[in-house]
Amino acid sequence: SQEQPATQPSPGGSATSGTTIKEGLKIAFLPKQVNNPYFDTSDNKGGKPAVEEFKGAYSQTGPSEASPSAQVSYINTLSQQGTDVIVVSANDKDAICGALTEARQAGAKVVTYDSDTNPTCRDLFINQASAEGIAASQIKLISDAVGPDGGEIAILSATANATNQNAWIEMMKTELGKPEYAKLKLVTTVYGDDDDQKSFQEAQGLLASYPNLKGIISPTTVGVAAAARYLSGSEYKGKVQLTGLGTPNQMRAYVKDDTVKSFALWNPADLGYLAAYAGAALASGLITGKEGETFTAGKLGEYTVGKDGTVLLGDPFVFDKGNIDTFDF
Amino acid sequence: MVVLELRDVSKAFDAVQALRAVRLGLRAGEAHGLVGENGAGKSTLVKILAGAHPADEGALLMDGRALRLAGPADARAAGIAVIYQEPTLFPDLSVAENIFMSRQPLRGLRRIDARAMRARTTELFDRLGVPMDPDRPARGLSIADQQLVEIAKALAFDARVLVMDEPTAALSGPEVERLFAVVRALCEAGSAVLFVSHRFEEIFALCERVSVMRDGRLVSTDPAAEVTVAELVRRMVGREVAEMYPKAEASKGPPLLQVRGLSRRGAFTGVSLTVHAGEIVALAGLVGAGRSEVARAVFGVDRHDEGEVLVDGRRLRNGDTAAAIAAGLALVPEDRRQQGLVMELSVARNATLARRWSLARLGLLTGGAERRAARTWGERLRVRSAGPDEAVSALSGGNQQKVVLAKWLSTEPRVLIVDEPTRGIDVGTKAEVHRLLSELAGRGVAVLMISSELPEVLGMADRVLVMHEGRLVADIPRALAGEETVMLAATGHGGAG
Amino acid sequence: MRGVVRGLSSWEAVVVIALVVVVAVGALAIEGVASPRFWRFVSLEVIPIALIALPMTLVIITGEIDLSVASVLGLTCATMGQLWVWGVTSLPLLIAAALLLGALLGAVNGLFVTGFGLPSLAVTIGTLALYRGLAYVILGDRAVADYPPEWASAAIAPIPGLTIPWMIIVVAVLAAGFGVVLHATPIGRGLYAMGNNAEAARFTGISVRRTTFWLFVATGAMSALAGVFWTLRYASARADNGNGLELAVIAAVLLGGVSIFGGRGRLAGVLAAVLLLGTLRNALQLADVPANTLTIITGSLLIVSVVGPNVVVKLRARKDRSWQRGVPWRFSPR
Amino acid sequence: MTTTLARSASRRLRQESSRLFVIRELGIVAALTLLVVVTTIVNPRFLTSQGIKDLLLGSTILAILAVGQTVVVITRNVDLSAGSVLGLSAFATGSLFVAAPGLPIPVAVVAGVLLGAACGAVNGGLIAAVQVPSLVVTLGTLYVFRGIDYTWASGRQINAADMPGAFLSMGNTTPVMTMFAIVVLVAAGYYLRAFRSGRELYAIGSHPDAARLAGIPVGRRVLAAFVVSGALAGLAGVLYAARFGTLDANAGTGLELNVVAAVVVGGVAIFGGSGSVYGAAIGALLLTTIGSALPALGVSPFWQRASVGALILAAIGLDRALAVRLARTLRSGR
Ligand SMILES: Nc1ncnc2c1ncn2[C@@H]1O[C@H](COP(=O)(O)OP(=O)(O)OP(=O)(O)O)[C@@H](O)[C@H]1O
Ligand SMILES: Nc1ncnc2c1ncn2[C@@H]1O[C@H](COP(=O)(O)OP(=O)(O)OP(=O)(O)O)[C@@H](O)[C@H]1O
Ligand SMILES: [Mg+2]
Ligand SMILES: [Mg+2]
Repeated sequence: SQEQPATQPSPGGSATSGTTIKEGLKIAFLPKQVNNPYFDTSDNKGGKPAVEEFKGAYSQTGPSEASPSAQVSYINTLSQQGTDVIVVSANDKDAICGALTEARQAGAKVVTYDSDTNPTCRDLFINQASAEGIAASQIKLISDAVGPDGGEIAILSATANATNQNAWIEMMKTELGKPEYAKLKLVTTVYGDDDDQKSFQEAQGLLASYPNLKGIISPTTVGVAAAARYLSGSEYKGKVQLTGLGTPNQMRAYVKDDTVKSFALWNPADLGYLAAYAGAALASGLITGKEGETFTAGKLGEYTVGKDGTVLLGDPFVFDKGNIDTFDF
Repeated sequence: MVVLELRDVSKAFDAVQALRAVRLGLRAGEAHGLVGENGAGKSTLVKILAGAHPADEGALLMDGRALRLAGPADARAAGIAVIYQEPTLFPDLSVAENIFMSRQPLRGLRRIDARAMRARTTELFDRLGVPMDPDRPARGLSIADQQLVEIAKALAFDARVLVMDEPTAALSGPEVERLFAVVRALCEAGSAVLFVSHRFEEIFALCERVSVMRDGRLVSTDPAAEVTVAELVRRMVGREVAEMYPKAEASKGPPLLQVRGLSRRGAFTGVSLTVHAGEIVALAGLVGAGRSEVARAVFGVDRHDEGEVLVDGRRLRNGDTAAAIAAGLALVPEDRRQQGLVMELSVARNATLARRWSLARLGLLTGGAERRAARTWGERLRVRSAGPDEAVSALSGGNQQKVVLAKWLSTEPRVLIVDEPTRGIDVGTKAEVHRLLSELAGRGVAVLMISSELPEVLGMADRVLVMHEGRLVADIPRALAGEETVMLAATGHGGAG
Repeated sequence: MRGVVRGLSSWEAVVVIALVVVVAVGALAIEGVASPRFWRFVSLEVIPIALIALPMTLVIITGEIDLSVASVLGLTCATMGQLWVWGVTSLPLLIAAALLLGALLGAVNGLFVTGFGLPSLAVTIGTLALYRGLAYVILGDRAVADYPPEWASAAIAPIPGLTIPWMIIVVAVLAAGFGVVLHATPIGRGLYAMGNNAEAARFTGISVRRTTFWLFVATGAMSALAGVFWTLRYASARADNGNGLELAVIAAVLLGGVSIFGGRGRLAGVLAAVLLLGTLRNALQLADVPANTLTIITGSLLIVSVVGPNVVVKLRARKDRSWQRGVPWRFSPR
Repeated sequence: MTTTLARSASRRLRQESSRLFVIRELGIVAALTLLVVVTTIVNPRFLTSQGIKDLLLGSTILAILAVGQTVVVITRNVDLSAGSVLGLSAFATGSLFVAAPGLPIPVAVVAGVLLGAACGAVNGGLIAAVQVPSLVVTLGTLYVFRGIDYTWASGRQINAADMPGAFLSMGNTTPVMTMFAIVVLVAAGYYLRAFRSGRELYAIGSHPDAARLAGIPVGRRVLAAFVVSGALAGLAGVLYAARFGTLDANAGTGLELNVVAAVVVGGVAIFGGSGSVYGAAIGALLLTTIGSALPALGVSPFWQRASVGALILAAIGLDRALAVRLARTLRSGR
């Protein structure tokens, strides 16, 4: 739009209820950090095709370091540019709220994906998998890997402040409370800061400090890859089990050399794809983000808005030796 | 025959024309003296010979062949050794390495032969007759010791041409004697020597020929035998210089500076002295006797371990320079580059730094006020500079010294301590400084003068205190003070306690 | 003549001109730069950097450096958060506590540097890690964000009738204060003297240690103030607040023409540089320049800021005086 | 008489200073041993063959970087771009293998080293030719090189699967990796001690202007120092790729501060002129050991960063204490 974005609400802004997605919507993806393969997949391999399908204008922008303040600056820019939909993965639940609110006042629709903000600051959250779902699958995978005798397990997380990570870890703790996991004992949680080297050293530290460690859960793509690499090069290979959330390309080598029996992940591309459609639906006034509303997300089919504006992508997918070669992301 | 020759060499620094068409020839086996006012261009000439400055015009000839000096390395390669006016040592490296840097003796595979290096260093200092630990880092050497290392450095490679820019400025009698002995030996061996100094007795003691510089021109060159000091001075300054040491008898007032049993570990012990208003007290002694250290401690730059300092009866806080200044104390330090001046700042800033508080109006300080204050004193001391905004680093050594004097005299101190006040200062200014000192004394200022120049000491002082290895060994009234009495005390033999 | 040379080679002038050019070109070429909102966002972004850059300028002019500022900011945020959790709900009290803490942290830096005579670069690399670490000790993985929303809106509230946040006025006043102290008082003269030759400064009755110590205290306090603003603006206290901000600040100070070796530089240049960096970044973001390119541009600007002046000087000076250019680091006190 | 006094003094001094040298290096070694012993007592598995292997592997890269940094710091300069150079070279190595899977490992190593050297040449060239402060230039290139890295990688990631197994296993076998570090260390150490150009680096750092007057080709030497530092960072990048297998544009971000910390902790004077690569290497080993000892000691992850900071301060404090003792002995006579 050529007119002052500050003053003029953008086309999608006014929620005139239609039946089809408007053309030419400006949809911008704002990941936690550019240069991150995970978001490269979700945005450029998922969001972009989606936006092209409904003839919108796709763009991906964002800071090169994953900090809330940097993200705020980009939100401001996007809202000035009169973007119709901002699809953002929050570096901080609250820190970017102010900026998002200003952006929405300026007429933008805000969809969060991968990592949510306060429900009050966005229209929709596309949840890659419910915390329950992830926690359940992670615990199940490690329990199967460790075997019936159970034993000590530890968690290798991302940054200490990562909203989603902490939510999942809480859920895993409740999950462990179930009788069938009585033999599993969570001894500690350490943080690899989503930094490869740090995660690597933390994994190393875990094994040094917990002689009886039987398994590690690393619900972050960086962490699980680092841990796998450490295990596969160490004497603990095969003795200490590992699972987590990882991408097939990163984990292929370690699944094949039996360092890792199985791990889980949703398809990031689908996540981006769904987020794009949800945003478009909002901007076209097809939905407003109220619970119970439904919309169609291209090839993924029909989705329903859950409570406090959450849309669930589905349960995480489990990769193992059998199926891993059929994936490439 | 002429080894090294300058043909119509000119050099300008922006506005300042430092050298104007200088012609000079240095002969093998001959020591050539070079004198001139501060800022006459001596050091510039030296630096051109050293390859540190390129000449704007003119040519250098070695053995009649043109000599290109792209940098100091070329000069060294051509066999020119230089002692700069200001010591240039590497504080972190050992004395030995300082002397042999990038000329270290080598063994197989071009590796450094440390043992040989150490041996040759010890040998050099034995030649100079001073003890020095080859392995000691240069950091912490007194100016004098630094100067000695510089000399050793120049002697280390038997140069065809040895250029010395005021090498003796920091040295006292005995060291100078030994230096000269060594230089004469070099001349015997056929080297050519250029010797820059402000001390005529040294010039005449060492040199066969003397050249005089003035305003960047080389005005004359004569055999030393055929000129008199008076004549040289006239050519340098362009006028007759008044009475050299005009210390007027001043009425002795109440004691202004009292030092009682002052001690500082490793430097001096039990120093007690009193300086009265209107009195000039000289603090004599061999280099390294601890005089500067005493001055520093009195002024509060160093903390003292024992004793006390009183100005006008009031006790000074240990190690509090600001308090000392407030009490009316001023110290003109011995090392102008490191201690006296902030090289990168302008003449005005430097000259007013010590009294910036009194110059401020309502706590605000303007450049205008600084310039005005600086000008008055600059003119009084005849500082030669492009103006108050010129950086002091651009001034000649002597002119820098004048700025330091201006800086402290402008605070109108009641007690003035001057450490080597005329080091590297030309006769004209020297007389001016001496007149200033006695004038101050006349106005009731108490002056404590540290000096390594006996004539100065004897000429100026009402009393001469002598230090030897960190102790006050003698207190000699003017009447009894003479070359022998002072030297004897200074070398630690008797002397009236 | 010399005056002319100095004038032409004065880097502050270049930075100011660059700023003007960027603004002008931006306003013409990039949609939105002209809009008031743009300047609101720019000012919100530069406020913390400016706050820290003020004392940092003085510190660097005296030949020292403080790399721990961002960690001080982080630790301040963490402490405010924890206090809030413990039920300290009075904003003035929180701010007072924050500033006090900042001064204290600065004092620790100052003590190590002046008391034990350690190089500030080394010391503040240590406290950079230490203070950030303490922030994690305090908050761990928690983020304290349940402050009253009106605090945030108060912090970023615009000047009535404008879009510019009122905090800019605070910054301006503080800047004026620092500027006068640095350029028009005996203290300022002392700072330049210290930066060029600490020993000569001591011989002139400037108590180098005390001055340095208080400079570090001031830096700590100002970093804390920036921390307060940070906490309020983002309404979120986290251990990693402001991570890496120290490089941004130092980059601005150096780009402003302050010599990293001390003794040279003016506050005006630094402020201009802070604005220049902020404006450029936001304008280029509006022009959809990717973050990676922005990184490269920031770096290049920094290099230009030191190469530029020297080239200018070199072009002017027909005579070679390089041999006597100032010694890079002044003798460290050992 | 003066003579005899001074002579005895000097003899005292010589013994004193040599003893101090020993202590100086020993101080760090002591700290290291203490840490290892305590940790092992608390947690015996810390020193299992696996534990030792982890320590050595972990410290190799930092040690190599520290050696390069030392060569630069000795000349009174600093290279803050080391981390970015490492990142660039690591990603380059990875891409090389992706492009030419069959590539022999030595070729990859050489390529990485050359790339690093090129980056070093850029730093050194600017610093030597235009005579600008290295801290500013390398802070600039820190951004620039990283930015180039980002742009090149543009979100791509290179995984273990993309690199030959032999290469990866090289990165995880102690003898090979440690061999790299030791060869680099000994070579650099001997060169700095026993060759003229090596000593000239110390001279330059000790008093640049004097070095110029002494006819030392300051520019060329500094340039060389930066090329060396760059090349070693390049080598470190290759080893990083081999060890960590997963490569994106963020490899080695923020590493520069660790490296400088290691150098400082290792007793290398940040103002140039003194210090040894051995000290720096031990410093690197110490920092890495801290890094893996703290988890092994069961120190809460939130306390680790703080502990690192505290230990850095302690280390430079100790070093300072020894330096003071040396100075005192020096003040007594020639
Ligand atoms: N680097 C420089 N930049 C600018 N001007 C300079 C520089 N060096 C010297 N000058 C000027 O050149 C003139 C000659 O200086 P020089 O140092 O040669 O005098 P000098 O004869 O050595 O005096 P002194 O006896 O005090 O050492 C002086 O006016 C001085 O200000
Ligand atoms: N900066 C310094 N650091 C360490 N020791 C020093 C220093 N300056 C002087 N010394 C030592 O302290 C003693 C006294 O030196 P000082 O310079 O005070 O003697 P001085 O009588 O003033 O000689 P000078 O004629 O050089 O002023 C000497 O042994 C000297 O080596
Ligand atoms: Mg001279
Ligand atoms: Mg002295």
